[in-house]
Amino acid sequence: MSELGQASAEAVELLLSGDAVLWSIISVSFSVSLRAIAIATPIALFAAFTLAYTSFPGRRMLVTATNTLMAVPAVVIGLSVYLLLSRGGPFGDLRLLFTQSAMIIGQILLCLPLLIAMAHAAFQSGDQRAWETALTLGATRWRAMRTVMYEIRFGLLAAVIAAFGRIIAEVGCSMMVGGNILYHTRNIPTAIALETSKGAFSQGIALGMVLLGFALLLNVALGYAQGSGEIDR
Amino acid sequence: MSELGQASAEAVELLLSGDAVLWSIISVSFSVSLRAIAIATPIALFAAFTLAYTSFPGRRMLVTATNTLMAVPAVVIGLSVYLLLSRGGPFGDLRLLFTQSAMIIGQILLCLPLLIAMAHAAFQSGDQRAWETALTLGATRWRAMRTVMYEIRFGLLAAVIAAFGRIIAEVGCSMMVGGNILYHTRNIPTAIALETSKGAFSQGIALGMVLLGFALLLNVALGYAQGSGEIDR
Amino acid sequence: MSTEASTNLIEVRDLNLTLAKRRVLNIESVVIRRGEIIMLAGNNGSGKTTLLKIIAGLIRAPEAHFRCLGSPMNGEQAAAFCRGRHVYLHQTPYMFDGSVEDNVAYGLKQRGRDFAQRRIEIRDALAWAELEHLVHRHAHELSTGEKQRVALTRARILAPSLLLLDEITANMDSISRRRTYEMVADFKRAGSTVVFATHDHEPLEAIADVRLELSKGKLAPTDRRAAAVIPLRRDSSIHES
Amino acid sequence: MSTEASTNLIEVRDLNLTLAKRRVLNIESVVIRRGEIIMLAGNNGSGKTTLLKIIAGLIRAPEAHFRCLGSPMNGEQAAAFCRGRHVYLHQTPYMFDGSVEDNVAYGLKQRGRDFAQRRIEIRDALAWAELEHLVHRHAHELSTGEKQRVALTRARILAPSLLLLDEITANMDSISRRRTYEMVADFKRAGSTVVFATHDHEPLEAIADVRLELSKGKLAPTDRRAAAVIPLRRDSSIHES
Amino acid sequence: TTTTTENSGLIHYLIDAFESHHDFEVSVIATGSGRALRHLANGDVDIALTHAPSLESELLASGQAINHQAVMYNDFIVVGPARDPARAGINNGIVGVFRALAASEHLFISRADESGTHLRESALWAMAGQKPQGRWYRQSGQGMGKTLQIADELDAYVLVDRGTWLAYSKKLRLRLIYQGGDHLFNRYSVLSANPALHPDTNQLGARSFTTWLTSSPAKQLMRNFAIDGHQLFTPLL
Ligand SMILES: Nc1ncnc2c1ncn2[C@@H]1O[C@H](COP(=O)(O)OP(=O)(O)OP(=O)(O)O)[C@@H](O)[C@H]1O
Ligand SMILES: Nc1ncnc2c1ncn2[C@@H]1O[C@H](COP(=O)(O)OP(=O)(O)OP(=O)(O)O)[C@@H](O)[C@H]1O
Ligand SMILES: [Mg+2]
Ligand SMILES: [Mg+2]
Repeated sequence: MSELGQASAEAVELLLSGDAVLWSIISVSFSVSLRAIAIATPIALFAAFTLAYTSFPGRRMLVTATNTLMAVPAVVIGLSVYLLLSRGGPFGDLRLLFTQSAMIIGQILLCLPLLIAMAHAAFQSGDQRAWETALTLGATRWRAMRTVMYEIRFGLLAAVIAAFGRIIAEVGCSMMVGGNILYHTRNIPTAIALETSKGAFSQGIALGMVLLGFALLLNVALGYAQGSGEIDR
Repeated sequence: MSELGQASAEAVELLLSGDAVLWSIISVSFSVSLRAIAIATPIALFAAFTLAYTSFPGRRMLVTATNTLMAVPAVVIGLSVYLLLSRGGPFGDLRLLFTQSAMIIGQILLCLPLLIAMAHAAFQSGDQRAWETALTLGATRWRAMRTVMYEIRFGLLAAVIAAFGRIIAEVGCSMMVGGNILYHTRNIPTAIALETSKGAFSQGIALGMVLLGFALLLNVALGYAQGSGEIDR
Repeated sequence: MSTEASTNLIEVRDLNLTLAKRRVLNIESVVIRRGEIIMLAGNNGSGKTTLLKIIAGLIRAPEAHFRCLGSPMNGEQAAAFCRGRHVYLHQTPYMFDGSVEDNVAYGLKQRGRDFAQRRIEIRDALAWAELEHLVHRHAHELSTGEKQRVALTRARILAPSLLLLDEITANMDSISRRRTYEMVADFKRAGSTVVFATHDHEPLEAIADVRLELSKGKLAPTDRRAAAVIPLRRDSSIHES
Repeated sequence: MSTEASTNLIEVRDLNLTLAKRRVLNIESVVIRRGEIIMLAGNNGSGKTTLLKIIAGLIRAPEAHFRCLGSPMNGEQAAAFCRGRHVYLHQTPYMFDGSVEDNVAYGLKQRGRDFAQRRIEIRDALAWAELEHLVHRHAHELSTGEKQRVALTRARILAPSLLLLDEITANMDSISRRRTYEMVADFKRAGSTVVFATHDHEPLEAIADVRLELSKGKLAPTDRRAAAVIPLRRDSSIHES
Repeated sequence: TTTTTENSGLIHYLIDAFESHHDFEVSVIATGSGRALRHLANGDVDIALTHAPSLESELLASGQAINHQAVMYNDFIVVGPARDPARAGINNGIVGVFRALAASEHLFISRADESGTHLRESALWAMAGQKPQGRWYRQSGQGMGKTLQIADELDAYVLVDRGTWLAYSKKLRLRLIYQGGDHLFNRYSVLSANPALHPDTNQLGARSFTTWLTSSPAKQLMRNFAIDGHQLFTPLL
């Protein structure tokens, strides 16, 4: 355990000294995952809204499918993306394999089911009168959708935070399609996996703490934005 | 891709022929994750309820902490549990490392933040009058809590399904503390990781599909239990 | 869409609605004429709310036949036409998460009013409703009656051609009720139309032109009196938002 | 806890309540006597709901002094004592996700009534409220007035010693209103106590013993008339659930 | 490349030297030999450094890889509990060791991941005329380091390459049980992607890296690379 303390101290020292390797790993992590979540969120919100507010044949089946897809292992998504992007695959000519773009694609696929399912739950628990009130006051369906989203923003934000947590911490898919290449596609989780495979557990945990530290910063910022989150209606 | 079709066909054949290895892997997966979720859920529900329905100093900090902890990589949790359970660690004498118990502990820790955060969001979006009505009609606080949970069960179920999806598909922690030992601690995700490391990608995806198939069964069953999930209040 | 000055705002024929396998409405024909005050009476569960929501375009009646401002429409078209044009007030109003001012501003924003103009209109409307002291309050903190009054202000400010009021005086105190009835009369004077569902018959009967009586989803024969009490001023502006 | 036959069910002194930094209640003293019908009047936002919820133990008033059935208590203790003993009916009632029967059964279950007994009591109560036809309906599908009547039945069946009614007739039709006022009178006959917040003064004034008037969180001097209209039958059973 | 060369640090040590003399940038993807060769066959990488002779020859035979060059070697060893409860260490020759292990039914951890090490282990069991199965034969399905740790926790025997052993031995209680002999020889080779199948691979880079790896300066670097004074890899001529 003292070894762990030492590794953490070293990690903090490296952080502060602006160590290029460490900072590149961190920036790959956050730049990839933030871009993935930025692309996935609007898609998921729209899909979840459609599932909750419209009625069409197969709607219920889609909900079940979304719930099921949450159980796809990251590495299977990684494999699938790999097979699609690999030179022999249908999108091999794009030369995306082992790039950040590939990681982003993988992470989008990874977080979509979670985002859709949780956003759907949030829409469902919302008050139908919000939708009706918006429409009757002259909002277009598009505006009314945004109004409803604003009303249930706590639930939606929780979904986005959960999805972000899933992809920022994910290793199987990033490893598979990113390749863990230093300065290019090595992010914190794949770096941790590497340290761990070397038996350098303390370094692994120290990296984990660095990740947590930055996630905390992000959450504190979001927390300020979202208000107290206590029930006081 | 035809290779993938062949691997899937083989997987189905093995399933149907009652292949001992495949069935042991599947049963390890589901028995470990179902037990983990069964233990984690009541704890998380109680914690989420407390966060939503009581006011105490530090409450808001705890919410932020929970949100942050969703970003802990599985392998870091795996490492921490490993260090606790290994011979040199504080709980080494229990000899739990590389057993299913260790996997269960790891998976509980892994899904708790997600469960708490999503359940908290569900409680927040619930109607405060449910709580008041239950109390004024003579329910104890304990019963009133269960009533409120019943009222928001869609949201809670979505949380449980998401958490289950996270741990049934998770590889980093199970690999670390379970050891991927055939017939003992090899579950579907670690088996997929193994196939992948061999370069047997198709077999990996086929196993992923087996996992999905069983997850689908579970979700269809839950879907019947939960009703349509359409807004019709 | 034809906006010719038809005297009928909306006509519905063969209005049969089934919800959760139960026949909720079974109305042969109902007509809302421009400039009338219509009182919608009926016991609990007789279908008042459902009928108002159909006229507001919030519930679809796929099998009914509509005629909006003279144009024939099916259920789908009528819902799209009515939505946002006919303003419906919920029996238990929903307040958007924001201040009272935000709530009152909502509809004006949808109509593209600019900030300065909105501000003035909102202050005036809140002053009328004697809610000025609540302008910066969070709408979720209001008492039930206050919510109802804010919801009325939020709808009234839009000056819709058809206002659908669902027992909105239920939780109001006596002063606010009186003011609400005055507003209804004002609306009529301005050429607008109001349908008012209520259980308090007396005050409304004094100003209503028509009384519709629902009973178990069926409409009793209409009692159409001469629109006498308040003179109809057709010259005043008709807001066709 | 002393349950001596104090004539005062509950007394509150120095009731100052601040919500969201706004002084909502500022009451020197309020007393609820056993067996009385108390009418709680006051304009929108005057604090009726808040006062009722405090007496129901649903909102804590930490700085006030309570005396429940004669025993002095602080805000925390009083809330715990009142909760579940004094039954509060929301102004806009909440229906549990289930049938009308499930909803009415809820309180009885908490009191440990067995299934067969519950069934009979529920049928009787629903028959009284003329809601028998709704017994298997899902409570979320009900109309607003129907919900209010189910909520009243759900509370009434518990025969609480103190019933706190928050404008519950607001959305009821005239028959249901009349029946509700009859029930209040019945309750008094059975020795129970009712506090009734309302904006419909006339019907209640005929049977109320006391009229409390709230204005901006302050209580006007109490108008306590001789409890004359309905004779108080002290011998009848007093339900002290 | 295989994980062993990255985990020990050798590959970066070599690449730094290579990049300082050449105009190429080398990106490293560390993974098992099986997967590394699979990437190569798919044309997703230009060059692979692996230690799985049988897989390598398969790939060469089917034309999915070209330009095979042996680079260096180290050796496998058997490690196990210090008490040596199976009395394996007293045997002469690896065949005797494996027979003793099977006879004692003391816990043995196999990587069972079709890695170079696992393929060698299987070959050794076959030579010993054994078909290992039963509760004593546990399959970890993981990398070398992880498997060593499992063996350590469970007091089990395991076949391990010397490089990993040197990197981990300080933290472990396991002891060296047996070493030496031709059957424990562990060869690392480079292969390049076949430009006929994947014309857009970087053939020039692959060729110059291969040439450099087998050059004498690179060999000197390999000889110099050591952990705690133990040389990990020996270059092949
Ligand atoms: N949670 C809260 N936060 C802040 N202010 C509140 C809160 N709840 C109520 N208030 C304010 O307290 C005052 C009294 O509210 P209350 O609901 O008790 O009024 P009421 O007499 O029941 O009115 P009504 O007749 O409209 O039901 C109102 O001005 C209301 O806006
Ligand atoms: N979504 C629904 N599903 C099933 N039945 C419904 C639904 N909505 C309303 N109903 C039923 O339709 C009938 C008419 O309801 P509606 O709300 O229109 O009545 P109302 O006249 O407005 O009554 P109130 O005076 O109580 O407001 C009621 O019996 C109600 O239970
Ligand atoms: Mg209604
Ligand atoms: Mg009130």
